[in-house]
Amino acid sequence: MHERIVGQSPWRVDGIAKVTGKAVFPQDIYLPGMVYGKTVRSKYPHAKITKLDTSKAEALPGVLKVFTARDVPGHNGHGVLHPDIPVFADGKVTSINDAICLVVAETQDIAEEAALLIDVEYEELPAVFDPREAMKETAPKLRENGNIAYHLKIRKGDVEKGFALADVIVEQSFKTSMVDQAFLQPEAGVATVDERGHIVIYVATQYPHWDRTEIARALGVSQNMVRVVTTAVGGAFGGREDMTVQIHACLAAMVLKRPVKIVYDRSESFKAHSKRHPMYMDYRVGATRDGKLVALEATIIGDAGAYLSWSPNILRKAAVHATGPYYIPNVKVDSYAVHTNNPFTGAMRGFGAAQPPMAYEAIMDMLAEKLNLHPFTIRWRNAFERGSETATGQILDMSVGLKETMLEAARRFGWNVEELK
Amino acid sequence: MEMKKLSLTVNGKLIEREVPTNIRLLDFLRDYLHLTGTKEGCGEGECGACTVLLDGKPVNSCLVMAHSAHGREVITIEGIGTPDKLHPIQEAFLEAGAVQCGYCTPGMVLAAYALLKENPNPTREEIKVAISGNLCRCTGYNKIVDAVELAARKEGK
Amino acid sequence: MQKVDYFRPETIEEALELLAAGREEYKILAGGTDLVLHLRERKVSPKALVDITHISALKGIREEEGKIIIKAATTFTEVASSTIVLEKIPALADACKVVGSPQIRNQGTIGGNIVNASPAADSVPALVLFDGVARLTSKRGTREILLTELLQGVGKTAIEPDELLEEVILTPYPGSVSGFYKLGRRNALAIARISGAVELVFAGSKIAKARVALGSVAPNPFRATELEQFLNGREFNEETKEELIALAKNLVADKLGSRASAPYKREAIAGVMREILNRIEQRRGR
Amino acid sequence: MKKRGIGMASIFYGTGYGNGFPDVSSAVVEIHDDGSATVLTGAADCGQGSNTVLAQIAAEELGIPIEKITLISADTDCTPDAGTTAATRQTYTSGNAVKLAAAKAKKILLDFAAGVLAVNTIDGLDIKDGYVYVKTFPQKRISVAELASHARFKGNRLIGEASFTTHSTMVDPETGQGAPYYPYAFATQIAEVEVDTETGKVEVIRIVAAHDVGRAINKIAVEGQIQGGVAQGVGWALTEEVELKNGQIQNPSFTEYLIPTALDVPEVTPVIVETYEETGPYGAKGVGEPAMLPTMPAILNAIYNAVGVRITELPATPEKILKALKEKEQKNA
Repeated sequence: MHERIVGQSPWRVDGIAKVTGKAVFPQDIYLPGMVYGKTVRSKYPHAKITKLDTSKAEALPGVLKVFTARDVPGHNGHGVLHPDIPVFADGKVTSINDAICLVVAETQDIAEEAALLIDVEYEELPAVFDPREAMKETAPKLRENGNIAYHLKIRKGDVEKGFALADVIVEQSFKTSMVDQAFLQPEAGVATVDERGHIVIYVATQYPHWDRTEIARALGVSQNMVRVVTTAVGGAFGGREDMTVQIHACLAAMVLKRPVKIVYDRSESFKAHSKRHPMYMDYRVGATRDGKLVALEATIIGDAGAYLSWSPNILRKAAVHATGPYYIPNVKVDSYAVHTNNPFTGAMRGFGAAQPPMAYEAIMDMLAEKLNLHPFTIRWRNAFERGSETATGQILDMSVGLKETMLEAARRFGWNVEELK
Repeated sequence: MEMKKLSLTVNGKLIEREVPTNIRLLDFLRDYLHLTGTKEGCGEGECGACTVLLDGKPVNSCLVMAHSAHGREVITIEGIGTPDKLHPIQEAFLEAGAVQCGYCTPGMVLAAYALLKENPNPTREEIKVAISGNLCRCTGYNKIVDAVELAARKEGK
Repeated sequence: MQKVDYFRPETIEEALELLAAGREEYKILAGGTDLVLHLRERKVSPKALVDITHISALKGIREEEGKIIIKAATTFTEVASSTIVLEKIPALADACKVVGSPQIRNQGTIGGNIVNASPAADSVPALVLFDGVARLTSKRGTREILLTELLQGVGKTAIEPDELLEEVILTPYPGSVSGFYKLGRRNALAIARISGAVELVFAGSKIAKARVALGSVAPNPFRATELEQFLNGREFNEETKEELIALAKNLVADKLGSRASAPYKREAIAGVMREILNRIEQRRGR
Repeated sequence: MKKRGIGMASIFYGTGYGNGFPDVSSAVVEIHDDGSATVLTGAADCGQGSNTVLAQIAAEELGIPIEKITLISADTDCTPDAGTTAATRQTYTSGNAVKLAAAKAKKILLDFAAGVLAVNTIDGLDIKDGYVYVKTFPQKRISVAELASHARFKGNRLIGEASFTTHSTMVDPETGQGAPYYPYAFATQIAEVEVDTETGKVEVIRIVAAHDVGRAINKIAVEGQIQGGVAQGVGWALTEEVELKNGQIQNPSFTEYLIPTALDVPEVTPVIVETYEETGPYGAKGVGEPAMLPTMPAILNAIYNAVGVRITELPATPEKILKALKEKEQKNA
């Protein structure tokens, strides 16, 4: 290559700041007159709020205001696809982590003290925690049109004819766990009103421009009045796509005309951001004696939790990637995103394409064992190449380096790839 | 609020302040001295982002009461090197690609600094033990270990 | 953080004065690796903290007439690197080396590990192994009590609010070889799922004397006297090892009964015992 | 007893938002009259390194050193929308946008240079090491700084703006047919593990991770992404799980939610496979998400290879492994 800097490894442009501790994360910002916000969250996964009394907290010296749903001037909700996550719960909670209110006080200690004085009473509602249960007619309905938020079908060829051609068939169920992005820097933001009267927030986010849209919508102001400045971001992995502190801090700063800082502790961080979808995956795959895949049937059910976030896109991605990087002529996949009263799930590194490998890569090994083939061999014989057609009928007209990755990895383990092909 | 006089050395400078009795060393460094290179990642001594050297030894400043550091010597990341004059460990972190989001980096650098002071020629395994109290979610640690090895070589020269 | 006052005595006498005055309302602060966290979480709400880390008389390790005396505010790092400990009671060094992380080991103290009375306290099985005795001091006087009696359940001890744990006194068998191993869910920053410590005195190929202690299988670490009795006088060979492991499995099963962790721990103890015996074998060869 | 096993896993990963959704990044590049330049992009650098990679792309396109580039990112008052830092899309989508914007700014400079150097078309011109020169007659050259300053005083503004859209086609909801993502990335990882049959504990001994990234814009950064992804895969496979009870998280802390420490992540050998994606900036695709995908299944396959039990519910805890071993023993007996 004739390039000079592309392909090299110069020091990170933000590197010197980061190794010397100078890089600014939102929690590192201290503004004159700054006050502190503390969120109070639900105690129940599904309940009516029958009483919300903030008077004791507001009476505590040093408390400036307690913000609740009544204080949201614009749309009381946010979300990457559909704004169904309440800024503050309005009479009802759908998940245990729903924000009830935000206490703003002169110091973090006072805000925390006051948060303990918020008096909330609930009337519990029936809840459902397993997406397979939630799909049943008898399950408590979390949405008017049922709990199934999304269903995608993939239909290619004829799976029954495909299985009839198979010499071996493997059938197996799998379940992935709910996991957390666990980035090192807990959520934090500092909002202030600048000299122009514009609302400015310094925050670690994955998408400042969408945050601006959602902040403006919730605050009922025009987008040019909102400025989102991305500080150094302490890891994200999908966990900073849905917003956390942004609207709360901006609302408080707009009303109080003071800089407002919100910093989550680790426990609140776990509660506030999305999780990876646990998926139930039932697979059936057939292959011929020479290791060629002929049919795949899969049902994938993802737990969307209480709010939509990216669930349709994630279960779509799961379906599209359900076959693995292998050519299979006959495919039938049903993929569902289902609401429950669990914490909401959303983006995390891999975004729905991360769960199916647990199933399809186990099955490749299971088929190989039955056929007395090496794991490399069965993969090699079915691997996508340039020009291959995927289960959705897409022709891979781009660079397809799958086989090279197989060869390179296998060689480093000392496998005799020429024999194994 | 109960206040007490706290006197300690931070990055070689004697500091004397009246501060509340209920704050942690981490809070003192960040909120009072604005030495914000010391990060809070978990507040329970599990992640090491708040690592500082207390009398030369790495500790989690989120688990040390500020007044416990009275009369002692504290070194934070700001005391290791500056953008104009990087410490060889800091240079090595940049050269080896040991930095991604950077939130664990100050703690990692301090853990490495303490290790190399005691053991200028550590094995990879010894490096891993020395940074085992510092969680990193971005790098998978491999390049951090590379960086500490590189720093040992640089300093050894 | 909630409000709390703070005292920093520099002598044991000053500390005892404070404890006598504060009674239940004052709490001793040593390494702080648990207490500072509990304060933040409002699990405890003392009026004041009595920080004992500035009392130099509470630090250090010494050997006296075959006994090893460890002062309460000695850190895990100091214990793990002490020549006396490494040579005479390596099981304790093994244990202190795997506490939490380097940072926690630099902060946390032996005394703190005892008084927290956690079932999973890393150093306690090794302290119990060597017949650890705690020396408690108050303005009322001084008393000595076996650790196995001092520990009275999860988070419970026989220490009075005005008492200060001054030191722990260990009595290893002369010429013994010992080892400790902890099984955690990960290789650092791990809470012991199950742990054990064994001390053996060899007479030729035979085991002359044995002590065994286990952690994380009961409310507090304890001495497994059944296993000790079995080992006394046996040949130190594969057969003995396998029989010991089988007995240990039964013991763990008995202790845990129908607890959720029982099916796992009663099997996993095998790997733990095997690792300890391997360590002893390696040390014996030296 | 400790038993070793090896497991392999391959994956593909469709990068970008996909499904016909507007997957757009925009960027602005301005060349200053001393030959330095400013790049404006909405892309947030979450630690993966987009600020560095995008600066490298601008530097390459403009033929100036990276030190002469100031990259301003992710400030809504002054940077154009570049979409989410997600979907393994910033190197590809924003990389293309920056490259196009830089090319536009550069074209204005070259158009001006064509006049100054008296050449009849800019096709024969290029920029290297801070000089505009005639490719076939390199003695004929002029410094970018001199040229830019000249151009500025003649009223030229060396500003380029561009948007790039990653193409994809919606799938049919009834049949799933369509071309939902572009481009796809590919990877294979092989893991070696050691399983203690008495404690059920799994040590990951080593992992080789080969990734088709199209082209590595920044080699060390790509390796870092791969190694970091593997570490997250190790955690997912073995220890990580958000435990729920009636919708409540039981372990919201780093004490109980166990991510791998330096002593839990093995030595990871990253292997960069370069296939030069024609539609990517300098041939680049992405690597962020694919990096973690093969790790978990490779480890599970390695566990099976070591001890003959298949874990079908994550994570593969020592408890589950011992239980499966017991069941296997009873079945065989």
